[in-house]
Amino acid sequence: MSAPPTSTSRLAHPGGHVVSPRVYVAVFLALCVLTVVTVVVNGYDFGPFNLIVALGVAITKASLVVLYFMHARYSPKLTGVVIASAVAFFVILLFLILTDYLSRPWPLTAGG
Amino acid sequence: MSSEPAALPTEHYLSGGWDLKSWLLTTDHKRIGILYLVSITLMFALGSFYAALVRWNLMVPDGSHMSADTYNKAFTGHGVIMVFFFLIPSIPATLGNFLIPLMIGAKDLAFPRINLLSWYIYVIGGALTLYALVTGGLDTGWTFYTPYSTVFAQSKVEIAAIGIFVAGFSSILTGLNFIVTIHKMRAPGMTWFRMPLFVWAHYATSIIQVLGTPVVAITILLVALERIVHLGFFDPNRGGDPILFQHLFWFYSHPAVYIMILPSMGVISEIVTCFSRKRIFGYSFIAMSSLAIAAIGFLVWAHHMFVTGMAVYSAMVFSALTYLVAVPSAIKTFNWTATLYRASVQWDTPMIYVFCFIGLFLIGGLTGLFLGNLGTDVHLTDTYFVVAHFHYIMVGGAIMGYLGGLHYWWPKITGRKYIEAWGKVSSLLVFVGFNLTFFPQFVLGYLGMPRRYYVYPEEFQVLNVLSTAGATILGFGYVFPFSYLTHSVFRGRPAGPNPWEAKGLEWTTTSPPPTENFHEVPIVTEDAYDYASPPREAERA
Amino acid sequence: MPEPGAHAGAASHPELRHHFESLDQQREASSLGMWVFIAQEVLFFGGLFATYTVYRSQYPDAFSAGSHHLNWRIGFLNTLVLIGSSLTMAMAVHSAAVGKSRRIVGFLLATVLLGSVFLGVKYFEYGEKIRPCLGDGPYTGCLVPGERFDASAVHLEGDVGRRVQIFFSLYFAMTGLHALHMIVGIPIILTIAALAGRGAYGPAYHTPVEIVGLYWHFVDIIWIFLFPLLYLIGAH
Amino acid sequence: MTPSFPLVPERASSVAGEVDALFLFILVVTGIFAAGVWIALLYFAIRYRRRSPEDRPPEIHGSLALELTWTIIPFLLMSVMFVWGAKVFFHLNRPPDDAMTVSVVGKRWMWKLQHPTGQREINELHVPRGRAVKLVITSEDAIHSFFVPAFRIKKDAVPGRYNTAWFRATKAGSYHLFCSEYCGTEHARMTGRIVVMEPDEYETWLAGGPAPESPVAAGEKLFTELNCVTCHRPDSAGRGPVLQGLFGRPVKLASGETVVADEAYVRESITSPAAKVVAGYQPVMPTYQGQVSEEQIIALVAYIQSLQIPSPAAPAGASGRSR
Repeated sequence: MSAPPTSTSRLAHPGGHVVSPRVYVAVFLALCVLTVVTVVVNGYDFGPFNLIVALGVAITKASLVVLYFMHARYSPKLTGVVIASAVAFFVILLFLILTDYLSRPWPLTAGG
Repeated sequence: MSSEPAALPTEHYLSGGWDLKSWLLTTDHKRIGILYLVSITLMFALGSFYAALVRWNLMVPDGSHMSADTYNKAFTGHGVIMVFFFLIPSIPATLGNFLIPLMIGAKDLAFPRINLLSWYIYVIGGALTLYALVTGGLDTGWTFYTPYSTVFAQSKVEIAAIGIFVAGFSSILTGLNFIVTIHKMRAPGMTWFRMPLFVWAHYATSIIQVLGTPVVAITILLVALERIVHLGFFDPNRGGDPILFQHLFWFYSHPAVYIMILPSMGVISEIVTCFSRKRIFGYSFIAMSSLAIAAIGFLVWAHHMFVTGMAVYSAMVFSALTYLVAVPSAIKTFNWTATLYRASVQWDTPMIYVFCFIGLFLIGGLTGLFLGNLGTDVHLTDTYFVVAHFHYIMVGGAIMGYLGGLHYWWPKITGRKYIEAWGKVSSLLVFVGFNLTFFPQFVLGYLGMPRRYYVYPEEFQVLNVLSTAGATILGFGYVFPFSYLTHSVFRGRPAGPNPWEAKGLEWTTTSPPPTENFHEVPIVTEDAYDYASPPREAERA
Repeated sequence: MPEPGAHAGAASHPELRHHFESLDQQREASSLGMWVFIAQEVLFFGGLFATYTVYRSQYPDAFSAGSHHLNWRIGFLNTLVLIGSSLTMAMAVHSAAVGKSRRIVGFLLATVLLGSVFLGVKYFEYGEKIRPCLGDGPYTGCLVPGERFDASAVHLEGDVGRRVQIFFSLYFAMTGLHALHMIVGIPIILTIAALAGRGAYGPAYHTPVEIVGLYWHFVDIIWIFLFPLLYLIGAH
Repeated sequence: MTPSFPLVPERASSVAGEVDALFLFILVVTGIFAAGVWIALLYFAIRYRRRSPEDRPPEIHGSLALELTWTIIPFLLMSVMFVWGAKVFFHLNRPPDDAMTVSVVGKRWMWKLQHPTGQREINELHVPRGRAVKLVITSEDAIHSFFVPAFRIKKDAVPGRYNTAWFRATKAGSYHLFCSEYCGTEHARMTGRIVVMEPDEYETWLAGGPAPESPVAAGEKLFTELNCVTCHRPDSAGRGPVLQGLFGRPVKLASGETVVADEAYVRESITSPAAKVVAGYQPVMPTYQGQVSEEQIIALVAYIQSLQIPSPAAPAGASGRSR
């Protein structure tokens, strides 16, 4: 865990890591390409994998934004812990709800 | 105690003035703690008023004391106010706010202005909800179950829902502030495993507040949207599933129970060591069990839904996980008890509340095993057994801890002592009244009396009358502390910095503490609860 | 502006608040605070995403039909616009870190401009769906859930048609909350741009620029998920 | 005056004993634990009370062995509780095959019940002792919950869904029926009673009322009125699938999945035919959502269930006398 703040001495830039603008532009271009990919891929039918492919591309894009635009790659470990716990608790929410819906003996029915 | 201090210190956080501006624009965590204390006390009074209505009506089986509608609005008002506006902010926003910076040797919370903002948000949320309760009432129960709340309820659901949505952000921001403060503001030498267990408990609580509250916020917002602009999320007529609402609601609202009880457990850990004058038994187990409760607490929510027709296998997963969360709570209870072994136990008011807490929380926790159990829950769920169970946790646990903590740190907060004898009498009243109120409800529930009934079969009357009698005693038990604590603010004798000869940084500064908490930045060199070494002379002064 | 009771030492920066020991501590605290806030946002949108997942798993046909009624080209365009605004935001933070005040302002204003373009497009997208629902009817093509919802507009009848309402409810709730986050963000960015114009930020201290940057990127990420989940269900 | 009240609810179903045994087990185990902690707490608090202000108790940091003991023992005991509970829960959720089916519809604020032979009752249900009764529960409006304390059963009535519960009454008498899920103003008055009768008395009771129309017969009438038969012909020449012998069998869908044709499936096929189209057929059936009431759907389902023996010649109502 982090040391008490007063004993922290930062060797890097005082205001945090400085990333070259070239990296930003490269990430931007990658994001644009991936957006095109997600649209193009949608033109093909992979059956149940459609969603997985779409989400895979979206997760890749989100990771690029988090790591580079949001500097997570250059941030203290604690930042990673915060991101990981947020994602983990969302996965818990989703997964445990789905244990109900996917193991129900019958589908939801509309009626009234 | 040793020598009697003659007067309060000349300069402290309250000496700057009492004018309105000094309160409404303050960013001092201690003053904000007081603001919360006043607000939640008002809310508690209102919630108790609704409880009194409920108990009054249930004295007779035929509902002749009030109409069904009035009763439904009374129990809903009681639930909404007590859960969202009293229990959830109770310890964190008052004692936590006041003490966390003091305990870790910081000058303030990391974001003082956000701290003030969260109080204002709380007030706005509270005002909206009160407006709904006063101008038309709310009759959905605090759980807002769909489709009743979205389609059928004719009461002020929208405004109340928005009020609770708003108040949620107060809780989120408080949790956020605590997390950052505990990570980044600790004094030199205050390592993680030197932190008081009160701070650990609040760290765990904050995690739940930050990660759980937003889910209930969005869920309540969806209910409001469904009513106001007719979007459909849980409407069976459009293929929506009302059970999904329950999943989303309990994802937060079960962990919310731990938001209420964890801080109380932190308080107990502090008091039990001080009045045993002994290091706590199994420090790291208590600290880690707080985190375990916070984490596992998120995995158990559907034990509120075993009879909804959810999938059997899913129910089994949730039941198993529910049993898992009982383990860390058990660990804590055993460790507190073991701390008393060969201790030097002082029977002061805060310690009596600790005995109450352990005894009652034990009943609350153990009856949870009946409800987490798939076989017995079917019969017991939605009956008075559940009502008794969660009141043992929330009143017997959370409020006992809150009262204990309030008495323990009262000399620190106000600089003055209350009258000890009064404290003892009222703690006894609370204990007796509480048990008389809620123990009969276990029997009622087992016999099959459902919750939220304003009329009931006659054979349940005896137990209901007993319960109402207990509630009356409990009510008096609550009025007492209010009066003698208020009295002590004006007439109490000065307490001195450390009246209990306790350990912990908050006791090394003056009572009341100065605005910047410490005149010099403290440097921590010892573990928490190092009661083996006698207090330094300076601290006894 | 230091808070009351501040007793800043001689060496301290004017932006150092009284309860912090150093600018670094203050910056780390702010940054951690923003990340924790983002964690909270993840779960806030998480409730909606969970709702979405449950219903999509139950009603794939209704979701596909609803999605076909959204214009993916507009969504695609808006995605690029928003990614662009993230780039300009990242550049604004970079400019602050290397001490180019004027460029901070420029990049922040560019971010606001792109954000406004996004919202403008959204406005027309919403209008297209809401307009048929106004007035006295017959509400042909109305895609706002409720009594006026026109299931025939999505070429479906009966239950599947009515279930499309759940898709559109989620569409409005998710994109609406996303847009609301942008609407909240824009004035904050403008305020910071104004402060940057007065030279408030430099290499030593530019925490507010970083913080608002984190927020803006997060809003971008939400859209990165919303685009395929809402606009691209089933081959077009 | 010595007021008397029971401490244990009446036990009137076959599962009540099972539930109570489990309840007692948990009660004893938790009771022992609670008593242990209370006694230790009080004993320590009195035995080690502070005798002088200068008291300095010895340092005790903790004990790993103790921590492990009081982690593992509760864990094992709770595992037993969980497994036992899961077993009872399974039992509660598995109606026996020979059960008679009673349909239950919750409506604010009443219970509408119907016997397999067609008798309708409101807020009252007569059942024979010793016979398993399966309840198919749904709601017309908000969520309700069907709760019979003496039987130890409870199940929510959720709009748009069928939930099932079952019981086998063991003692003649009259027992409370409660709605235990809050459903609005008169929630507390949404109560009734279950009357358990000796089997022969039940037969008499059944015979007593005006000759009712059984759900199967009502369903058959509807089936004709709604012209279902034009597509769902007993021979395979119709536009829709053959229904004879369908119920309870797996059905292959156009999507490639296979589902069992149970109540929920048949119901869904009536209210939203396009959702699960049988392989080899076109989605041409219109929805009957809104055209048929909840009770009519139940009747239609009962009728389709009665079409068990596929015999193209016999008129379909012939096997409908099952009870």
